[in-house]
Amino acid sequence: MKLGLRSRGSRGRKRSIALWCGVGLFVAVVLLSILVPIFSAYGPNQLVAKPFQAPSASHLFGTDALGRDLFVRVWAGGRLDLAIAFIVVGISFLVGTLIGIATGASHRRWLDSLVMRFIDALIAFPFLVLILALIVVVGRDRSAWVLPAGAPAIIIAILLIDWSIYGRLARGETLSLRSRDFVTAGQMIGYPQRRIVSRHLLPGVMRITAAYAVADVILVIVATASLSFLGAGVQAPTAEWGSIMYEGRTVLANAWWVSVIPGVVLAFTGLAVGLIADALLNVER
Amino acid sequence: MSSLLETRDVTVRYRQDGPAAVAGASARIDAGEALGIVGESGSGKSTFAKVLAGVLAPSGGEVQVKGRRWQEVKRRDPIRRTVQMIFQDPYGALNPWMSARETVAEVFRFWERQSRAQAVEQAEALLAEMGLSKGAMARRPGELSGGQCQRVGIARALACSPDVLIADEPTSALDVSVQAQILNILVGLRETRGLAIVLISHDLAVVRYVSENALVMYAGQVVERGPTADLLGSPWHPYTKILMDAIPGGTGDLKPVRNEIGDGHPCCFAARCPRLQADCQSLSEEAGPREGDRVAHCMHPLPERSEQIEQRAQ
Amino acid sequence: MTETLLHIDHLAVEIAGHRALHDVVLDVPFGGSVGIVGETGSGKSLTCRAALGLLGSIGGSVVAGEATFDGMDLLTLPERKWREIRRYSIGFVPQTSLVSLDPVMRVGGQMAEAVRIVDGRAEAKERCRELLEAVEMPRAEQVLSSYPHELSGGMRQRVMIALALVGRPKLLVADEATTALDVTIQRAILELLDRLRRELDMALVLVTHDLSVVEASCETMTVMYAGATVERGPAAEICARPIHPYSRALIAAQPSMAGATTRLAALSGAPPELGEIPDGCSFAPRCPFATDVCRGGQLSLTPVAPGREVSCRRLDEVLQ
Amino acid sequence: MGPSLLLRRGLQAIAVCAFVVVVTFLLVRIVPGDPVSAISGPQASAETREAIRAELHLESSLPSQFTAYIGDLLQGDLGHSIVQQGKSVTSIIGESLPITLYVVFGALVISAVFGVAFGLLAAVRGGGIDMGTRAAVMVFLAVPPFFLGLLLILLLALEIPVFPAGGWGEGWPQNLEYLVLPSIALSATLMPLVASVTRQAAKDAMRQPWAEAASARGLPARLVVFRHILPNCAASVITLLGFNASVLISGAVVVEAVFGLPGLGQELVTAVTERNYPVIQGIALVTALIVVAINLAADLLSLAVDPRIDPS
Repeated sequence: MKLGLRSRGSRGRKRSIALWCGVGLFVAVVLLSILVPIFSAYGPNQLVAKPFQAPSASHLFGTDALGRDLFVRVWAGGRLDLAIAFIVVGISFLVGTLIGIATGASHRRWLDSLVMRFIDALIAFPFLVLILALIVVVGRDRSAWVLPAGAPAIIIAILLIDWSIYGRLARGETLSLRSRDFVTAGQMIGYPQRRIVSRHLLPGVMRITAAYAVADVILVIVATASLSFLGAGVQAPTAEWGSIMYEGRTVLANAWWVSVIPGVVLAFTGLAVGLIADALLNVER
Repeated sequence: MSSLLETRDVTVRYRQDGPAAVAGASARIDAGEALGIVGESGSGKSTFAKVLAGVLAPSGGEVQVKGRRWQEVKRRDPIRRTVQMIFQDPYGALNPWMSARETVAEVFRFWERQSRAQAVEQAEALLAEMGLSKGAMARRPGELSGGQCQRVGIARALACSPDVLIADEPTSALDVSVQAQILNILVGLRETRGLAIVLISHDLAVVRYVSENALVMYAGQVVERGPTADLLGSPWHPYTKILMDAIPGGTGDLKPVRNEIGDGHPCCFAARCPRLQADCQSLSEEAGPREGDRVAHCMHPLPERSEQIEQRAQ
Repeated sequence: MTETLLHIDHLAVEIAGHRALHDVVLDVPFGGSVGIVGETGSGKSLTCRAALGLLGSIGGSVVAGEATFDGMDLLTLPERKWREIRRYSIGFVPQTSLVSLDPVMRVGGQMAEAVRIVDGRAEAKERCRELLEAVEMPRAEQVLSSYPHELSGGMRQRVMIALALVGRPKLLVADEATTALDVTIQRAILELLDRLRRELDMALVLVTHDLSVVEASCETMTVMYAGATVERGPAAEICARPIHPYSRALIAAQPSMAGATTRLAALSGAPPELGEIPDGCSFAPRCPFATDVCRGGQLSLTPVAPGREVSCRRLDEVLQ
Repeated sequence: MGPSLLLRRGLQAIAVCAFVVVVTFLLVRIVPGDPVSAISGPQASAETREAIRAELHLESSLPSQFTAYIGDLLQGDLGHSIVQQGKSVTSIIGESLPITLYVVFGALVISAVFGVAFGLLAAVRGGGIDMGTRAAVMVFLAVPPFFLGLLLILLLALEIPVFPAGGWGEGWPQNLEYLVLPSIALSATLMPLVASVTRQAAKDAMRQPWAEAASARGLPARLVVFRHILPNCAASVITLLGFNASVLISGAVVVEAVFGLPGLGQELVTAVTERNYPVIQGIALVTALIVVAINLAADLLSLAVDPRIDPS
């Protein structure tokens, strides 16, 4: 029996309010990250005032140990963090979804279990440990394209692990969709495997992996920041949320804002992304 | 004369050394024929339907469609179009991300190589024939009622212009009034298109309404077969009789019992049969009464014609 | 009226502001058996919920009408009293019986838990065994130490019936108790319910979409459509000679074992969904007899014969 | 009958272990160009380069390198540190591992207890508590453990000095004090996940017909929640905890850096800055094996709490 049309509607409305709050917040973070470094009077590495000034009208987020403006540094850091996150998430999403759906839909069981055990092995490594090890291998001083020193190593290292989560998700969803009658119906009509995968399985699988991709943005940012915090990430003096927090660590008692403000910005970004992902996952469920 | 769809001694095991879901079932469907397959849950009727439909390869036995073995038919072979299926769960049978119109049009685009506009036009005509409104055609399964989804499923099958439609419990998830609509569509399709129909159902009355021939399955075996009217008019196999007596309003003079028999009894119904006797041990493949198309696999068939059915028929 | 155990009169229920039930009429005599018949969305399950005070959890509330149980006004009961009623007075076998046992707790644990609340700690085990015997459960001991998924559908149904009997209720409500079962098991369960009703002197309400079940096992019946009672009376009479156009359509839509030479008389359209129930007669949009008189205004059940009532504006035309 | 589920899980775990060994082995050898200069850096002395070469058996072919690596592994020999006068990796790990495990265990207990409590409360009470829990879950998921660590130091060590800001090694029970804040900081990654999974599982359970049937039988709400809803959430929570073992160990690396705990994480970070490859390799291997073991344990445990999974 179908119950509660209105209640379904009001839940839907609440969900879309949450969705738009998330989208608004996220767009704000992205815009600030893009615009602030372009339009501000000074660069993120420029010494502009006395060290350790508390947040004020002239320096919204205060200044750090070297007298650099933290407002500019935080948003410049955001630009780098978001760029890394978008690159990693984009590639992981594509590669992982494709591999997952291909192994899940494949009739070769050995291929499926080989790929799955490999993914299990990758996931078994505490990701930070593996990334740290990989960074040593890749070489953390490398810079490439517009990316500053350290960033390429982070991207490659996180990518090597991150795709596997999408792969696992996509495979699981493929397996569950595959057993549904509409796939059987497609087989009976005579659709080739390729068409069944692309037209009938992919939309459903993408819904799951795309929702995870949104949430993954924040996970990648946190991982990037953690690496920088450990000193294995982006190299000084490049601004990055983790590295800024790391720099403020020793002066916590006197200049709390150096560490706390980037952390709060990070938390807000996470909230935005969480709201979006939550709303996406709950659609039509 | 070659039949449209034919199976011989089909056996299906889901696991290599597991129990047989279907054990040595044979069936034959001729053009324009309607065959009902009756049984309770676990009787193997749905599995058997999948074998007939060519989506499940049997572990043993032979399935032929128009004289060709199903196992040899490739995915894109046009002979696939011959056999189509409609399913029990009207929602699960449709791609949840495609509208009714797209679902049906996709078939035309694929098989007839039609342009999008042409395919949509044909799909709409077919859906309208199934009684779907214009508004409903644009909706996705989640926004349609169960009956509407089932109509879309039928339209999708018809888009292949099949010769046989296999309907696996097509109405058991639907209300009585909607069930009547769907059953009428199926009966109508036989008349207008000469479609053969295989109807799988646990509901004897539904099978009686749609099909002139019927199989009764128990534990993966066909225990009785014959023209539906004769078979239900005077069942030979005790299991068929029990099924009929269990229908509300029936007298229930024959009831399943619990016989302590060992494994490997040749009769699949021995454990519950009220007429079990010692010589049932010698039940062979060919045992049981026969009369034209009618066969029951039983050593002690019921000879009496059920009077009660006669009365209700009036 | 002392012989009436459960009396529901013109009950109306709203769910989240939408009219879900209106004009539900139901009388269950002591020890009697009543069938409620209707299709999906007709409000039969909702009527059960109302009788058990379970509307709150789905956001529903009674907005009009009256309901009494054994002379007690049900509509003003506090939650604590409701719990007592559910425990001792009305046994409920839910629609989803096959999945209505906690999957991670043994059957014995679940039964003992219910028994202890009613009878106290002592000899709970003994009482459980007794109850399983009452529902003709084979190998009771083994069932008690099983998990629900290890039991067959028919066995789970018997356990649910046993659980409903724990408080020695005066009324047993079985909501689609046999729908998911095979015919042979359905038959056995129906016979069991009938025997229990007679032996325990308990009234039975059988909710189902299957007319033939009611015809075979109930004394009286109520036909529901879109949240309202449209016809009620002795079960055999209604099945043999339905009056309301919907009852007629329902019976005509059922394929018969005798085999029909003509097409089934299929109603066009589908029942209205919650929130889209039209004013006036809910059946009017699908009714072959409907005229403008039927759309709008208040409808009520009209007696047409002793013990038989029909809710229809065009009774005269329909009766011809 | 196929192999039993237990056996299959065991075999899978062994397969994963084998992959892990191969991956750690290949880690250093997939470097483009000369692995020795990649590890040691261009300015390293000839002795260092020679030490690395010998340590990794680089002079022989890849297959024989692998057999040598496996042979060492089977004898419990993880190689020797390139710095620290060639101290054995086994002993480095042996000293630091317990500290990491204490923190991880503390975080596990905190997350499980509070996460389940909050999740259950949110599901059962609903309304404002539910909204609050969900918002808190989202925010906390975005708070990296090192940031929470910093906040905890700021608030509970500097502003209100309840706990030490960091340190280790005065013996028990003083060490306990040093573990409190790191454990809390680390639990911040897991607790929101536990809370949200519990909440979801409890909500699903409450929607199940059996939960309503229990109420319809007149069972008190408290009994339904604790005897039925809670046990039904157990399997989901255990699966989640197993699944996140690697997240927890990753978090521990960072938290140790914040609080200056001499655990595996610290050793790893030091090794990374020194490009001390044998140590990195050893730690990667050991932590991965721990994760596999925890996963296996979680699998077996969920078999025990959910009778529906047939172990055969």
